Amino acid sequence: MHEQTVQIVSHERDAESYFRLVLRAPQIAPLIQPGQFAHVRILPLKDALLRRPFSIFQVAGDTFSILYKNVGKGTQALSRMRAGEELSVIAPLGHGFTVPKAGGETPLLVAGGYGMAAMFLLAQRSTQRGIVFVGGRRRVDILCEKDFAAIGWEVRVATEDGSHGEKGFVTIPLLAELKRTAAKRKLFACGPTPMLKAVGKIAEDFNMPAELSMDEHMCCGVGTCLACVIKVKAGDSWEYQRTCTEGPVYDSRQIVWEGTK
Amino acid sequence: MHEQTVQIVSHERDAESYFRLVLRAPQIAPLIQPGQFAHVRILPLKDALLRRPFSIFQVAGDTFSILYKNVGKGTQALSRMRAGEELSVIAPLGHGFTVPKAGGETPLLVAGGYGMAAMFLLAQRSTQRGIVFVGGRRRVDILCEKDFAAIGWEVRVATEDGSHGEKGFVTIPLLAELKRTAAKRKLFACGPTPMLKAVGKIAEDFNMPAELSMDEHMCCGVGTCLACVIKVKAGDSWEYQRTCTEGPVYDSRQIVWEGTK
Amino acid sequence: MNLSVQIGKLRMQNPVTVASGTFGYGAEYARLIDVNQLGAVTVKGIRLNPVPGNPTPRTAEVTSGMLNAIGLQGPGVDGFIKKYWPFLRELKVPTIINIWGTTVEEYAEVARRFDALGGVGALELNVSCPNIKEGGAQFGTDPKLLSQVVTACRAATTLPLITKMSPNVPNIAPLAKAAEDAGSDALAVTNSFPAMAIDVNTRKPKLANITGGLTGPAIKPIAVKLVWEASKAVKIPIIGMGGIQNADDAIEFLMAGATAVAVGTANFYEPQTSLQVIAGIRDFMEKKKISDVKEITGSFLPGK
Amino acid sequence: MNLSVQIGKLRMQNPVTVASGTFGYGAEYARLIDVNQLGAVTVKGIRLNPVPGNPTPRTAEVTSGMLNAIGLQGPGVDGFIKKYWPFLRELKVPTIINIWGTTVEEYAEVARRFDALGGVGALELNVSCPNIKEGGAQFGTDPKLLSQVVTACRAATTLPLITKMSPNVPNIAPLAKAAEDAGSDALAVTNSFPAMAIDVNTRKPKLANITGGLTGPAIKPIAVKLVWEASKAVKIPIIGMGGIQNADDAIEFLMAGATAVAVGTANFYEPQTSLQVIAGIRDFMEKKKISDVKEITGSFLPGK
Ligand SMILES: Cc1cc2nc3c(=O)[nH]c(=O)nc-3n(C[C@H](O)[C@H](O)[C@H](O)COP(=O)(O)OP(=O)(O)OC[C@H]3O[C@@H](n4cnc5c(N)ncnc54)[C@H](O)[C@@H]3O)c2cc1C
Ligand SMILES: Cc1cc2nc3c(=O)[nH]c(=O)nc-3n(C[C@H](O)[C@H](O)[C@H](O)COP(=O)(O)OP(=O)(O)OC[C@H]3O[C@@H](n4cnc5c(N)ncnc54)[C@H](O)[C@@H]3O)c2cc1C
Ligand SMILES: Cc1cc2nc3c(=O)[nH]c(=O)nc-3n(C[C@H](O)[C@H](O)[C@H](O)COP(=O)(O)O)c2cc1C
Ligand SMILES: Cc1cc2nc3c(=O)[nH]c(=O)nc-3n(C[C@H](O)[C@H](O)[C@H](O)COP(=O)(O)O)c2cc1C
Ligand code: FES
Ligand code: FES
Repeated sequence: MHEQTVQIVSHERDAESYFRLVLRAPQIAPLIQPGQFAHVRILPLKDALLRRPFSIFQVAGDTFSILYKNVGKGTQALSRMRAGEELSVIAPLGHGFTVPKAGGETPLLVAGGYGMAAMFLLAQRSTQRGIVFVGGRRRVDILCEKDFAAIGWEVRVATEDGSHGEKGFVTIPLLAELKRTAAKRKLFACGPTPMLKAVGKIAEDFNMPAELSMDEHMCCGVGTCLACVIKVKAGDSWEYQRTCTEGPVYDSRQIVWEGTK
Repeated sequence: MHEQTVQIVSHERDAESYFRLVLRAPQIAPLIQPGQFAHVRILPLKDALLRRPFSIFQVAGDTFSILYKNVGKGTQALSRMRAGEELSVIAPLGHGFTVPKAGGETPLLVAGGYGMAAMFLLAQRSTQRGIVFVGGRRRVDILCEKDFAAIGWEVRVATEDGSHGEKGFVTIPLLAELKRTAAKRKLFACGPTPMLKAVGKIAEDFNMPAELSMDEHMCCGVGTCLACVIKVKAGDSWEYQRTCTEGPVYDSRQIVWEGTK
Repeated sequence: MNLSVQIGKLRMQNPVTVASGTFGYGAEYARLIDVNQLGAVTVKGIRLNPVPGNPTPRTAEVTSGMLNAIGLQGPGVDGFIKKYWPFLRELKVPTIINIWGTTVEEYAEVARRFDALGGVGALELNVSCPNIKEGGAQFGTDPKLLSQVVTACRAATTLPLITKMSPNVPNIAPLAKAAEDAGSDALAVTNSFPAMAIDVNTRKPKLANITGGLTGPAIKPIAVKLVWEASKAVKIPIIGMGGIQNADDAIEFLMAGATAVAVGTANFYEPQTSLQVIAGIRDFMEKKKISDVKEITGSFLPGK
Repeated sequence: MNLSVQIGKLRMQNPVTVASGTFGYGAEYARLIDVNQLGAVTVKGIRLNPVPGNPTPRTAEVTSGMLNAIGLQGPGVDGFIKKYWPFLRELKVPTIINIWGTTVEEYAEVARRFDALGGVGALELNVSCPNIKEGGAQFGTDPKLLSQVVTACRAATTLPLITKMSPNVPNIAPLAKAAEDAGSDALAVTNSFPAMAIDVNTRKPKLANITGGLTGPAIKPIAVKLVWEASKAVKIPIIGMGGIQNADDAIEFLMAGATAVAVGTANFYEPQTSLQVIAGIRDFMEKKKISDVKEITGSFLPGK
């Protein structure tokens, strides 16, 4: 974990309100594990003070990139920044995914919307190929199809409006695949909480392992403020754990869903 | 008086920390009188909310310009803005100078630092030529010499460090000139309060008229908040008047100096 | 779509007024906005006699807000009636007159004078100005004194009475209740927060008065909470204010329990704010299919 | 140049600590900054037993600040000693432990336990947390209750006691005095301000707890004024806090009467802040030729 003032190397629109931002961060890039995130201070924001967390999307040499959606004032201000401008970044943060190894379970990656960003590095670092299931509301919300294809992964798509791939939630193609076989397979998911909950349920139903990257609002990102907690099983009871530190990735069996959005 | 969102037509550094900013403001430009000011909202400032007042420096066609010094967070943010970007402006505001007429008193303009900005339009609109006395700490603080020369006004300079013109305060060349003759002459001054006070004193000593443009911190700029008041004689007593509305220009005999900075 | 609201007998065509002291006496901003589109105009605080106010600097900019210690400069009742009432009387929208005094009797006398004037929309009792030695905040922080002021004014006028509450109390409920019980028709929540700033280079306070009132977006979350707490304590309507910059801010106050809102500090940097807020509330109602603005009042969902 | 200050028996090598609840238990930020350069480390509030804290969302961003309603999640005294004390004990700088309880007896018991532990720098009595039903702000707004808490803790420990004051009182002086008279060695001014925010689209509060504490630059002018008022009321030193982002902010608190300062919310967005503040105070002293930081305390010029 380092705090670094980093320069924007490139900044491109991906599709509609999605952007790809590449940052030069020589101290940070080598340390990154799939599923970890960067906590970004968007300096042009002045009356909004907090950092914003983004999954680390890709790593290349001394750079890393994020893939983000413009959803509010922080991402809006970020989207106006240009190559050469600076951000402050604390990264890599959090406890990421267990990288699948050749010969182990086949990874099935499930992503919704910007959740896709957390998946690419996992697929890339995995020595065992698998399938990526990706869902979104419309065609534009389906990200990175080409990127996954380029590293030899199969991609299955579902959109809520049916404009691309199957019509409906991403769990539809996933369930279809699992009905074929769930044996020696493992789920990895990142996306909105209802999707994660659905994936957790599927893992339970098929009695298969799943790692979920949880999306809670964060404040410090490093474990001091206790803002980002979720309920995690502890013996017969539960305890609050910090998704920024103990998470964001959890074994789905650990999670107490009651009380999540 | 209008509120208008205006575009920056050009923005150039004048000398060191001084900048010239030209704004296209077709509704406002035709209304401007010398000594009036524009109340500017610098939109990139987000946690600093108030407008900043600047004298109107020049008027040309549907544009007007200001000449400002980078002294704090507002002017700093302003100095980073580029042509094409927008500001919100309320102008023209305040009660300006009485424009000298041919055959009337000879105008002697006295300016300190950015106070020079308020003087150019006065000189330009005056049908009676006169002399401009300009003071500053160093050579770079002496603004607009060429602009005044271009409209045929004589400029006398004093710098505190002696790097340009006479060494000392601007009142030195002014006093020298008045000792020659003060008859049928009138002073017009804009600059820091101590300078205005000194000019007021000189006017009293020489029993000559003077109009002073007062520099008080402003908030609304239009007379509602009562932030910008100075003590002005009223019968045997005094009253607070709003420099943004009744001022910023006052006959020096009206001003009660006690309590000013 | 109905935007009108009632503050006691006072009908406002929409729930948006301006905060006392941030809109002069109405005429100043009339050159920049159509004042007749407001729900009401609220003017700067008036006491019986003229008040010179504090020395300068009277305002200072702070992070997302400002400090002021104007010291309630004002023309007194007679001066107001002579200089500003002719303009206000002709407006299509009602005028709320903010009044104060240094004694209970003075409050009542000022109320009586404005009652006699005729045509006034409502009186707002400023019992919470942090910038004057006497007659300021102490009336607004002690339920007994507050009750005396409101009772005396109630006896002096049949005009709607709005009591303007002080923000820095551990619990606003007993004070809100005291004002209601003494006959106040509405509450205004909230006045500015006692605060100060020092210029570390000169070591001088940024206000000549040393302390002043903090206003602007910085205080909004505290003000919203005070409105919510007050609205639970009383049945009378509340005019919410504190840092409103746009329609969402205003709607937040309405949802917290306010019946109307006032735009304050924002007038200084963006004189169009109050009209933008009205337009934005209308848009919100259209989008959310709300036919009466009163449905928004208190509509936030405290349960999860 | 002397930057060290005394808070009762506690010597701090410089006047800068961190605010309780914004620095975890010290270890978390130790990976980003050299914690041993601080004047002291102040840890998150601890009561006798473990506390789960509130449901989420627990924080919300607001203009120039944030709201929090963490609900004092914590490991209890034993959990703290087991999990966090081994790290803190080894630091070269002292630890200030922020403690609370729901009864006077619990405060005293927690104080006794930490007294027995040995090696603790000071205890900070949190009598002003707005986010818990019991044991929170009411101890901090009633001089009698405050006096009882401080008296009981005073009897339980010889460690320096710092009483952390509540901000939303009409007058902080009597409370400050009550804490001093009951044996407090210092005051911490101020805790967060009760506040709330509503998401107008969902109509839900932005915090699960509905209300929370406002902190950050937004509150600085109110906090500076509270420090000034408290410093006039008592002789014991004050640790000033509320919105400190840089050295100028910290110096403003010192000039207003604080002997030390704490960096709070700023840690979250800029973990280097506290060290930058220390460096900036040093620069300021050099520039202004001040040889002892204590000369800055209370040095503002209230007269014009
Ligand atoms: C571990 C983690 C990884 C993430 N990875 C990505 C990613 O790769 N790409 C991407 O586009 N987004 C990602 N997000 C979500 C991203 O952090 C939010 O979209 C972003 O903070 C919104 O900021 P804003 O200022 O634009 O929105 P606003 O709504 O204006 O933000 C207001 C506040 O709410 C917080 N907030 C709002 N939405 C979210 C959210 N969904 N999650 C957490 N905090 C939120 C903001 O951080 C801020 O504090 C991730 C979130 C988490 C927790
Ligand atoms: C009628 C009038 C005409 C002016 N004309 C010019 C001009 O032509 N050129 C020019 O460079 N400057 C002019 N000034 C001064 C200019 O307004 C300030 O330099 C500017 O407001 C500083 O803003 P800042 O944010 O950079 O400084 P900061 O110090 O960060 O400002 C903080 C606050 O103090 C106020 N403030 C600071 N200095 C002054 C000042 N000297 N006068 C008034 N308010 C101040 C700001 O408006 C702001 O509210 C004029 C001032 C007045 C009152
Ligand atoms: C410059 C200024 C002057 C004020 N004068 C008065 C006043 O005369 N009477 C009063 O009751 N409130 C006065 N107030 C308080 C406002 O009416 C309002 O309660 C406060 O500003 C909070 O709203 P805001 O944050 O939107 O400004 C004044 C506020 C400011 C900023
Ligand atoms: C997330 C968070 C948690 C806090 N927890 C505590 C606490 O446990 N005990 C306490 O006395 N104060 C607590 N505080 C208050 C701070 O210590 C401090 O008084 C307040 O944040 C003001 O300083 P700031 O504006 O610099 O943050 C907390 C503040 C925040 C933001
Ligand atoms: S975001 Fe602060 S503890 Fe996780
Ligand atoms: S600046 Fe508001 S009255 Fe002059």
